[in-house]
Amino acid sequence: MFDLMREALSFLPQDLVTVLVIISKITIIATPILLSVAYITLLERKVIGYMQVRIGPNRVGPRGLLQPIADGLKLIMKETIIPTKANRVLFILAPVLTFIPAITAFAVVPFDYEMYLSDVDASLLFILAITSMGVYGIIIAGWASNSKYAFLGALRSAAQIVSYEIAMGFALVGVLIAAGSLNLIDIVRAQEGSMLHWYWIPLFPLFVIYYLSGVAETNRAPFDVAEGESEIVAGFHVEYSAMTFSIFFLGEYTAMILISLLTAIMFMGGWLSPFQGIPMLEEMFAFVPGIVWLLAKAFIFLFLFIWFRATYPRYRYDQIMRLGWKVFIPITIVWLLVVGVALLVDLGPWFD
Amino acid sequence: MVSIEIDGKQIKANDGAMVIEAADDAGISIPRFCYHKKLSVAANCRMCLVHVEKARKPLPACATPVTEGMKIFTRTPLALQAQKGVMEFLLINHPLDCPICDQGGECELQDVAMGYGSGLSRYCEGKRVVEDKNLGPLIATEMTRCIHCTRCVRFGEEIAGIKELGATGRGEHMKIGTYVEKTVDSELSGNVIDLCPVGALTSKPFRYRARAWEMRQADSIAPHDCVGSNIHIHTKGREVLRVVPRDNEAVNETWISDRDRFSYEGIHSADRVEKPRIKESGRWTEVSWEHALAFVGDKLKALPADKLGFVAGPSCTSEEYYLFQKLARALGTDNIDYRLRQLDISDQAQVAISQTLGQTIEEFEQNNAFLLVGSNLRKDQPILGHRLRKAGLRGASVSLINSMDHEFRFPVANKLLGGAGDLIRNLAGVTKELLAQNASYKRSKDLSDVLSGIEANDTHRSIAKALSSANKATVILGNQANYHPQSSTIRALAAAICELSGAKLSIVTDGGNSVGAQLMGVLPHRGPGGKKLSKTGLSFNEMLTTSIKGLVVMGAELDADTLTGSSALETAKHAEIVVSITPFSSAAIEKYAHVMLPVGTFAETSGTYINTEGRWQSFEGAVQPYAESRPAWKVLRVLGNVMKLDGFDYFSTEEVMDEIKEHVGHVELNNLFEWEAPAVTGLNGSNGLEMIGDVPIYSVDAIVRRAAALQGTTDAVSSCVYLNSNAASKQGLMDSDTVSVVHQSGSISMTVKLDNRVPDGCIFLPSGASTTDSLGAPFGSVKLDKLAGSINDQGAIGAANV
Amino acid sequence: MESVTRYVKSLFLWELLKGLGVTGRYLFARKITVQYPEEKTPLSNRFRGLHALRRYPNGEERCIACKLCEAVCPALAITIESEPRADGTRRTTRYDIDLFKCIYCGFCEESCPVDSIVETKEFEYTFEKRGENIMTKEMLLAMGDKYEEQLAADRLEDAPYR
Amino acid sequence: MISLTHFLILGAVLFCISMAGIFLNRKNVIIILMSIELMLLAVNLNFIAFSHYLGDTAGQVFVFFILTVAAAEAAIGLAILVVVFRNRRTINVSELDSLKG
Amino acid sequence: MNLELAIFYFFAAMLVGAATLVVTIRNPVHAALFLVLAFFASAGVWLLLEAEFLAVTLVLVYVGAVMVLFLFVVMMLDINLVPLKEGFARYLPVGALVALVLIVEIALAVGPERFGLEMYTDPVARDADYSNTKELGRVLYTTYVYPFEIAAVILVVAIIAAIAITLREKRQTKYVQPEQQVSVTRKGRVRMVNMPAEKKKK
Repeated sequence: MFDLMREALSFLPQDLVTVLVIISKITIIATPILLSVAYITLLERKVIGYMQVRIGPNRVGPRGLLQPIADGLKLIMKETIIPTKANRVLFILAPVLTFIPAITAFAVVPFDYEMYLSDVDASLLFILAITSMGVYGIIIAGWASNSKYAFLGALRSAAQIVSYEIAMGFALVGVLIAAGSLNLIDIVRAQEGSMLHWYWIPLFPLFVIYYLSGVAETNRAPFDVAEGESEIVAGFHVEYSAMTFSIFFLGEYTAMILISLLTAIMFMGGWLSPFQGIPMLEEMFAFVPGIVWLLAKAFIFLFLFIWFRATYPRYRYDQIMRLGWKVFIPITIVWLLVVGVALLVDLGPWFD
Repeated sequence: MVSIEIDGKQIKANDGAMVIEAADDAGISIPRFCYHKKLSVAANCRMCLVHVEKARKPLPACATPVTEGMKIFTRTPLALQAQKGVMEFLLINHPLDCPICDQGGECELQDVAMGYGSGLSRYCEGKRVVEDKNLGPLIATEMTRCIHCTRCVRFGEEIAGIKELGATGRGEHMKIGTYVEKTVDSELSGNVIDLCPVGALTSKPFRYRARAWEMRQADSIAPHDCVGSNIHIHTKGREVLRVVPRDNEAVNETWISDRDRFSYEGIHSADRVEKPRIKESGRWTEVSWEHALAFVGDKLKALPADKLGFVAGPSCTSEEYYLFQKLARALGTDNIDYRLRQLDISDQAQVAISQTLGQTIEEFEQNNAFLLVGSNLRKDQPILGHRLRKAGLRGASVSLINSMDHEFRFPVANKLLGGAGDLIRNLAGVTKELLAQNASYKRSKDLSDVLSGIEANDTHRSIAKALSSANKATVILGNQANYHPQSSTIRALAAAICELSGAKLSIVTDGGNSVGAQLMGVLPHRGPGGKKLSKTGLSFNEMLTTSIKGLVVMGAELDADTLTGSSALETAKHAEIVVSITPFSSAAIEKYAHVMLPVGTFAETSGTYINTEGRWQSFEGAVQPYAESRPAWKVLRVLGNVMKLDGFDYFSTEEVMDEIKEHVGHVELNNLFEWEAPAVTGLNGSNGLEMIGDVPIYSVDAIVRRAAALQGTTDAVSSCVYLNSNAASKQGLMDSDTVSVVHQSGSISMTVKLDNRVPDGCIFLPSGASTTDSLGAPFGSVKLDKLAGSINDQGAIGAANV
Repeated sequence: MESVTRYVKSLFLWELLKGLGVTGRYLFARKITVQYPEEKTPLSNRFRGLHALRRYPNGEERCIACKLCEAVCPALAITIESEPRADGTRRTTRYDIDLFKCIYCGFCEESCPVDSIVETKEFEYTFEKRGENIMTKEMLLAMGDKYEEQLAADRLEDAPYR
Repeated sequence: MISLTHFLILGAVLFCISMAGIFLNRKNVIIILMSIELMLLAVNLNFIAFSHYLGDTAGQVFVFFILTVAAAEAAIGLAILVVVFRNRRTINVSELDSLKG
Repeated sequence: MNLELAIFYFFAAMLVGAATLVVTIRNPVHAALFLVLAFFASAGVWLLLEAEFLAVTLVLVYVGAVMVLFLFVVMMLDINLVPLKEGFARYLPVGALVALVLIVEIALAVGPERFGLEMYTDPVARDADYSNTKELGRVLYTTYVYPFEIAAVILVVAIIAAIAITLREKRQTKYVQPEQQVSVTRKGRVRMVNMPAEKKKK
């Protein structure tokens, strides 16, 4: 497809064509993400509604299907209120800073064997670095709003994100030890074989910790003290409205998608079919493109995000910090040793 | 004293006391309906049944005298069962219309039923229905609710003295009512509203206005007569809704007069002034207080002090009087007076600092002999009238020297009637008789000269005997005596009688605070506390004849609150500025005044009244002053500030009172004075008709005149010419004829009414109404001319009832 | 043994999984939401909605200005002024209910000796201007006239239990 | 083509700016700390540039160590700063004249 | 001018501009944010020098952690900014002079005559499967393993020191141990005792 495009545009300078191709690839990745963000909000409301024995939004469009569009329209049409004493530039900049890292990380996410924007050698590191940028949006938002609640929320959120980044990084170190590569594509390849070859079995504690740290990183329930409405109203985005608010929203949900995808890639075999290695079924499902498997796996994790929110009450802030520092980090360190030993003894079927 | 035991509590009770009295004293409550401490025992409701040891049946506590060692139980099953049974019987015929009953919420039947009744009635037959009676404009009836306690009947017999209400029929068919279609006219009639334990008798003006629980209660003092009855004012929001008596054994016991009870209606009359007004070229405009006070201040300051006059009515508070005279004297004038209805004040230098009852009201009741001079005590001071009646019923000898045959509801020993001249002649006769008996009297020479032409008759002798033989006697000078054109003579003679007989001299004055006015120095010749002044200013009557340029009138309407209405108006007309400090406006005020400063009535201000026995009674305002009116003392205080006069920085009436106490606190009241030998002359009057004037009970002041319900009673005398049938036939007049009344200063046409209380040769013309003010002072000879076009000439309508 | 089970349970987040199980089960439970404007739940005949003043069948207003409702009202929402009417009966000249103050406790209805002030089943109302929150006597009587049939039926139905 | 000189000049300019920054903000400890970070960055730039052009990874290893030590320095510097502020309510260098803790 | 040079100039300009603002801007929060930008720009420059691992590490460590710490401190401390900015104009000439002298000195030292294009040939192009990370890792864990360990020790010491310095003496909050909290059972809290009923004393 992109080769066709290159040929068609061959009259243009080579560099320009490269840029154009990259831009079109970005569009192809970004557009579905943004759209799915809209519908994840609907999904979330519906699922939480169902879990609370109610129906959820059902007024706009058939079964409420147009609800996200209505919400989006509303948010676009509303006035963006900038508090008088706020720092205008940073106030506007903050939501952008939350959204951009989340979407930038998709640059290195592989969707299938040959389906990715760029094949960076240290893509795992890249993702870690880029996602760590998301905290700036929150800190700046809290500071620029010039509001006590926003500031408190920002501080909570920043401390939480920085803490959980460590546990998350350690969990990824486990993956990179197991796969022997920082490249996401190589990591998926290293899990080939069957469902039993996926890393969720040998790295089970790291898998759980990575996912939970991801939940904490995205400030989702039950780790959403940053916006704990019962204490600090809405946390760092109290003062935000309309478009600026919706970009925060976009950032949060994009980060959710990213975490789900990465979990699927690193621990659940990415685009690999779950029926790989099972004689009959493997052939039966061979026609299914890898991206479908990846998205299906990611969807499960996305659903878990929502499920958690519907189930658990919010952690107290000190409990969150305790969980991160005193539970997750020690466990990951211990398991890194376990993985190292397993690697030394060539424990099959994963490390042989 | 006997010792008894009630519910296990040892109690000492007076001999002959009833069980219920002993229980009340001990604070043990026994339910009752018919029993009332001021009324006789009827024992017909049976609610107070109690269990007495060794008695086989429960006994009524109100009719069982205590005996030594008696043991009474109010809470035994027997007593409770009896009470419950009585309650059920009482409720058999009582309608369950509490929701529409005005008594609801303050009903004794409700309370007792809650406390002692059962929740269930076994009675399921039809209830009795009784027709309502029309008892006049004051009392509303709902006779179906009556439980036949007969308190109202006994009140009429025992307190009011008129058996207006009574029970007819027996048992189921017993009904309370007037025997014939009659209204209840006693001046104390309103008390049956309080007495009635149920909602059978309720207040008509208050009807359906509010519930007991909605109203706030404020303690106050009634301002309409010199007794100073203690009252509760009940208010809701900024509105006075009713007035009820406040118990004070020393003053009004548990009663108040209808005038005190229903005058509150006047407070909310349509005549109330909302904002200060100024008349500019004949048109009234409402202005701000600042503007009005500055205007008044400038005008008064610009006038020479001797051209200023300050006039107050007799019902202002002491604080107002004090500030009023302080203002006048700060402006350099002593032209200040409150005696708007007194024609003869020639003895003002000699009379006592303050004219009072000369004794307490309770002592007044204890006298054995009374001589009433020119007093319709029952109507003028109803509470004193009640005390007098109590004395009269007890056997005291009461003699009257009156101009009209006022009715007293007890046996009167001696009665002398006649016009103004006859009054003095009769008084002189009594004096002469007493003088004859007491030759050693130190001033007998002064008197015998004056009384040389007087002959004492049998009645005089009888009165003199009663006075001198009684160990406690009182000579009472009433309103008519005070208004009399030769009242100084009356005062001198009365003082002489008192000195001769050892009786006390009582001068009952009009208005609520005459005593206060005198003590505060609202007089041209005396300052606060009776302080002698170096220079005597002009009295009110003198002001009328001098050209006064600036007149300040407080709490009075010059047309109706004076006896010489027309000349007062004439004087006011020639003044450059007339300031009226008044709650109300009227056609007359609009005509004579230039500035109206709206002030609060007695319910809207705090202050102090000093009653006729010299009792200082302070009270707080019950409601906010109407609209933008202000309490008068504040107006005077700010007026003082506006004129930059010293010593007007008060924050409350208490502060004013503290200052008053400094000046007045030491004064001892004593009515007797060093009288000058009176001139008993000019007694023969004219050959023709003589005019008698008096202020009727419901015309005494501006508030009462505006109280609608009171004006609908029979006591609210309409402006007619009253004369007895004898005199009428002599003049060739019949009832309802229209005549022209020709008097000193003018003539008016009026309807004739026959009234046999008016003595021969006299006509009675009520004062205090704007219709009669053009005639001048209501004394002296008068001429009646029958006018054509009288109703009787046309023969259309028969005689109106008298 | 027990501590071992507890340790294992906490290691595998047993309680948390149980929680997920609960919500997961409810995901498939039958939903009980009522589609409000289209569907309505049945209202009790004791429902306490907007107020009304009732009349007798002959058209005479029931209210006799006894002011019991005013006295019993815990929110002081009722203001009554009364006067004798021309025919001498006790009537209100003003009967205001401030719906901002009213807490719909139904005490007024309970205290009314003549079943005059009642609460209808009307609960869908709005105010757009200041002052609309005050229900005057006319409005209350109009409400009563409008819903009289329903009100009478409700009272009749509830009568045995009063 | 980018030469080594480009990078060296860039590093030099960066170093001078941070040097000037320390002079300009001599009262504000925080900005001084930041200037030091910038200085280290300039040094690192040179290291990497030389490493690249000489084809020797040793330069990058050094950068790695510098990063590590700089992070430690920042952490301790800020910790001290916080404690100083907590005790003295100021971070003005000219006011930090007490030797007593 | 090719793309690479353009990118270099872009990042270089960004770096210099951001650095200048860091030292001149009034608000320390803004200064910290511009420092972040400077780190970003230098990471870009480092990428041009094919030091991918270090570039990403720079972002990860400095942008993701150290600067957050800076921001935290700047925001949390209730600093009165006015006195801190005093004398900025006074120091400006000195600072500029020092910077100028320094730059002249450096220019004399590292001029193109010594470090020019001619002196250094272009670095050899790497193989397609060359991994900067792998290479760096190899060197670190072999030749420089002792310095690496020492660096790690320094970091640990720094962490402990930072915590020790800022730790307040007393803990006022009454902290609940969640694991103890959740393991509470009825048995541990309630003791059932069997007692005879008390007889009322006469």
